[in-house]
Amino acid sequence: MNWMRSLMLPMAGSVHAREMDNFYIFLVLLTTFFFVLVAGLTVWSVVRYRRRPGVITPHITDNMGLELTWSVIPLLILMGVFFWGVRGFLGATVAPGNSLEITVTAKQWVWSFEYPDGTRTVNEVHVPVGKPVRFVMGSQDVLHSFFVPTMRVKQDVVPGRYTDVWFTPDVEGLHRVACAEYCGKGHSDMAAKIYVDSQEKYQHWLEEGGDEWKSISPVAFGKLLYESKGCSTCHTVDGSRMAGGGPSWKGVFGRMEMMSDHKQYLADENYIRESILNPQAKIVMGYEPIMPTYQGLLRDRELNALIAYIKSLRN
Amino acid sequence: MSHNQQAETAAAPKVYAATLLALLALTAITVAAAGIHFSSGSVNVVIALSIATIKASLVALVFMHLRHDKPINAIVAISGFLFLALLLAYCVIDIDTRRTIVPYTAKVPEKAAPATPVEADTKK
Amino acid sequence: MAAVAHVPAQAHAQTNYLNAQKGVWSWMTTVDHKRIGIMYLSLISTSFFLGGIFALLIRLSLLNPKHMVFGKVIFDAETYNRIFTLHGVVMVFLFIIPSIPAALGNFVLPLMLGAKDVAFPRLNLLSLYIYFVGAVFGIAAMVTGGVDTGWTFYTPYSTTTNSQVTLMTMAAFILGFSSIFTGLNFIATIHKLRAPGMGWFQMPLFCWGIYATAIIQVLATPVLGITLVLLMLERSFQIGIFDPRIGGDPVLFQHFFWFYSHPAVYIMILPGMAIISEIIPTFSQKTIFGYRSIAFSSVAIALVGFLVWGHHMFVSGQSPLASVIFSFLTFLVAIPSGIKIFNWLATMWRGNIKLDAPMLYAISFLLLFSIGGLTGIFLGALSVDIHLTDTYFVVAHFHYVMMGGTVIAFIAGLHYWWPKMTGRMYSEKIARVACALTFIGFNVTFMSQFLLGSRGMPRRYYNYLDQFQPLHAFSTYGSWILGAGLGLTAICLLSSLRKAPDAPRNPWGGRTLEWTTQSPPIEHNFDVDPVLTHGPYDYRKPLPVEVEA
Amino acid sequence: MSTTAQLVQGHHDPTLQHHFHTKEQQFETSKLGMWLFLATEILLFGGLFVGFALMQQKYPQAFLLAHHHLDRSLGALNTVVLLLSSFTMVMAVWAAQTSRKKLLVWLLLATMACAFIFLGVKYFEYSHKFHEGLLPGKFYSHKGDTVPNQFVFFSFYFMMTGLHGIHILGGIGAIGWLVIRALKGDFDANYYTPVDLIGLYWHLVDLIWIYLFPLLYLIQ
Repeated sequence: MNWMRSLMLPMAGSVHAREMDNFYIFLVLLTTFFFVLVAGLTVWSVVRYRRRPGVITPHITDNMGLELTWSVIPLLILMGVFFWGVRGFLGATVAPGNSLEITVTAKQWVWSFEYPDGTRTVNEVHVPVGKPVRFVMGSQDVLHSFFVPTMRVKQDVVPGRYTDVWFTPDVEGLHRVACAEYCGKGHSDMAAKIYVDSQEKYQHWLEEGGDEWKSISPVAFGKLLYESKGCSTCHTVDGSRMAGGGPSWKGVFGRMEMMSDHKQYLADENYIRESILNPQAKIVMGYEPIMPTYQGLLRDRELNALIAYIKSLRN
Repeated sequence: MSHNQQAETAAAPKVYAATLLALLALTAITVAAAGIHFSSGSVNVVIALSIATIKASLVALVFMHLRHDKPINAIVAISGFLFLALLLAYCVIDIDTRRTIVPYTAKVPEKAAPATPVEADTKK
Repeated sequence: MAAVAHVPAQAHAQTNYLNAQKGVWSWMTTVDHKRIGIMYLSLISTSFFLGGIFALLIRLSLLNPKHMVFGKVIFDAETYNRIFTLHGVVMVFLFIIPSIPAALGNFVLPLMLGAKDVAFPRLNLLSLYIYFVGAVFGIAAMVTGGVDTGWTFYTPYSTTTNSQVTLMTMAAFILGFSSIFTGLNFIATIHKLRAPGMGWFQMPLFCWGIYATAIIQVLATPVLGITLVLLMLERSFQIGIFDPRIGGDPVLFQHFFWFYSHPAVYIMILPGMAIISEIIPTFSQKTIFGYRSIAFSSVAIALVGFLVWGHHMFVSGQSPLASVIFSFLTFLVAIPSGIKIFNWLATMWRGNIKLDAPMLYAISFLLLFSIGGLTGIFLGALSVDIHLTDTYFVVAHFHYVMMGGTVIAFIAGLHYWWPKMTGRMYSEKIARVACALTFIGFNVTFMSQFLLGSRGMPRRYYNYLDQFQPLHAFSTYGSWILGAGLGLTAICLLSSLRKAPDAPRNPWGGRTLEWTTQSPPIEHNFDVDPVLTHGPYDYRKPLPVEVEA
Repeated sequence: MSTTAQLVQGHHDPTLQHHFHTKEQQFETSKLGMWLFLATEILLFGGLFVGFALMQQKYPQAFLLAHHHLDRSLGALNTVVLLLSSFTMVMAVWAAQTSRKKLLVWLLLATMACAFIFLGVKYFEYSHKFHEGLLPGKFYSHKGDTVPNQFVFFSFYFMMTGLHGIHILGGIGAIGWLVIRALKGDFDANYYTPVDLIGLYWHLVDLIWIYLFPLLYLIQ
């Protein structure tokens, strides 16, 4: 059945995912059987009993035994399916006590994560392989849904309360988080990456915050951050204006910007740094004050890289 | 109109008047009961709603003629209440059995939170 | 079926309900259920066309992840969100809920019961006008900027977005009353206006299906009405029930909403099943198998259908206990649908089957609805639903039920009763080609979406990962075939109106009462009030020759 | 069906519509239609009741404190007024059934009078709430609350009594129409369906108040 699995389902990243896959494949076979049964009987009847003139059909009104059979057998099968489903569901609902707990905050249209030690990330989270992880989730605005296809888990994130979801990843590498509850314009871009790392790599990441910045130029690193930190959901880099978003980064550096309080400022390094860390301080005329603060979410080298990237977009 | 109903029609005003008196008396009892403080507030709610239901049944059976009417009309009315009970019951089942997740102690990043100095590389 | 003493031969210059009175005014003030049915038919067909255009635009936009058509980006995300919302709202509230009951039901139900009209003819006309007013509100919401919440109006997005949510919920609220009055009218009609001799179990199964539908319309729609009022008030006055920022509970909205909208799924599918229960015996020339279990299963579906709404909410943050209960009940409601399918198969067995267009559509229904129903098992099973919900799998599933089920059944019924309604026979050849195109196009469009969903493509997405592109493109090509099939169906039916009336009273050899009156029927339906002597699907004797004429 | 034997052809009774066979069938059909409509009314109000119950469960303290702003004796007075009006209405139906045409008019007028008294008291209560800023949702401006979320109670208070009040207004209109027709002498033992149906509607409005009164005014 492996060909079926790889045709129909994404890679399975946990024991729970593989268990669900077995159930899923079972359901595919079960429903295929019934569909072939219904379709086969239909086609056979149509072919076998095509209209012949003058035939008077038998007057068969009912057959209690037959009708009970095709009520009770499906009922028994469905009860089996129900219990199988409940078993998997309960397993997916209650997280073990020794889980690594990561707080998730959903906001239009970024995921931010916070580790027990205070490390914060945006749209990117690293977890160690083989250890249960529990995400405790809250939303700052509307409904979102935390969907990790490779782990076969999904849970709505509801403003005003906390919900949670957990899994034990056992496949290292990149896994993706998608938002599965419609949340507005940026819904389909509200994606995060889960890196399942080996224990050593995970520890290293916790301490160093990753290595990619070492091997590439600040501008390239800034471009990477632009895509991974949620900047691209509101700012373009080609000069066009995103509806409901913020100013494009193209050509902004070194320009005099008119603010909503009718003062002008030069967009230099300090201005950009302030706009990222305290976005409500100065609002460019014609835009809404909707940007969330990145205070505490970016390391200084990341800020520097972003500024370098914005600089590179000068006209 | 059958003979039975005609005989009933003649006696109707007396039945209606008696029902009115009963309804007024029950209203007085509700108000009085609301003044008494029982050990638990829910006792008051149960009493108030039970009396209201008795009153409503009187109105439905006598004033709305359900006593003598075709059963289908009563079935229609009752199913209205039944499906309402269903909506309430399921909402209560859900809300009362939602797991309370211990809120994580860390603060959710607020919009425009007061600036806290951040180390160049957050290490703990 | 009916003991009609003498049936006069069909004359071409006869008066009928269409030509008995003339002029626009006579239509606008008519209380004739047949004319009201025809007016509903034209309004909902227009809505279907509009919703279909939105659907084609959605598919076109998803042809590739960059939304490029001829080198240009056709929609931005906000426009795309409005288009899929309007597709949903138009299809659900303006088309599919009124489609079979209000259009075909209005026309056929009294004829089948042997009645002169529905119980409350003026209320019937009123509900048509209410529908019209609701539609005007809906169109007003569309032209003043549209709505971007999805047709489900989930809070708190719907209470905070600045699109035309209030106007659109107002439209849905008004349309709800139209639906309530239609349902109320039909229940009273079925209870009190059956022809002499027609007991509950001599009633055609279409009437049972409409009856079950009407129960839901009457008992569920008011809750939607008050929910939408609460939503509007929450938006404009912040009353504090759904919006968490002021202490409300957004999941409560989902309970209120699905209390209506899940039973509404049965408002959509039950009349479809009811049509199939008419067509299969007629074209098999054989009595229906298991009349009572089909009749009771309709009512059972209607009632148990009220108990399962929480299966839309397994990952919404409702309690796990509630999810388990709802999952259990969901499997129970699957049983009556299964019973119907097997009963239809048993009806065809040893029948005398003719594959005219209505029967071809009925068989399409049987296959497509089976797929829709069987994939529902995946979604009812809790652990699998967690993975599949809010993905394209759900989109595919409900399109198989709603479109492969209800819409196909609606088209089947339209072909079946078209000669009765218009007095014209359409081209059988074109109808068959259209049916084949629709069937193929439908499967190409939506089969691919099952795969997209199970592989993890969430619904309501403007952008998607490149890996999903081939399947999306496949689905889009399918939508063009489907569009062509439906277009051809429209051409086939409408072009038949241009020729002279040629439909006999009973072109298919049906045994229910509507086939005993002329095509199209006279103003008061029957020359002589029919009196029933036996059940609705008795094919033991050949049809009297003069009726067949 | 009970009407099988009673196929009346070519009838002349102007109150019998063409698609019914008998008067009895027509009357029963109308009545069933009215009851179905009443069931939808129960569910329409019911949605508010369920919402009220759930929010009360969520904020019991706020609801308890908030309801002290309501005047219990005015609520009780209005209950009595509505019960009286129900009595005069059912007597009006009886008067129609027994062809007492003058009495019918007076009883209908008495019902209307009760309805106006009810609305008068309601107006008095409402203006008191407006004065104190006890208003629904964002208009709530009452000062000195010790428990938050009291505005939710008033949201429901105004929605429920408001919807009920709209139904009273509708009832007044309908009864007014009955008065006009009764003055023309349209109703007697042979034909009184409208009186009966509007009577049912009026009793339902009363019935809903029977629940509203303890829930809103008498919470403990």
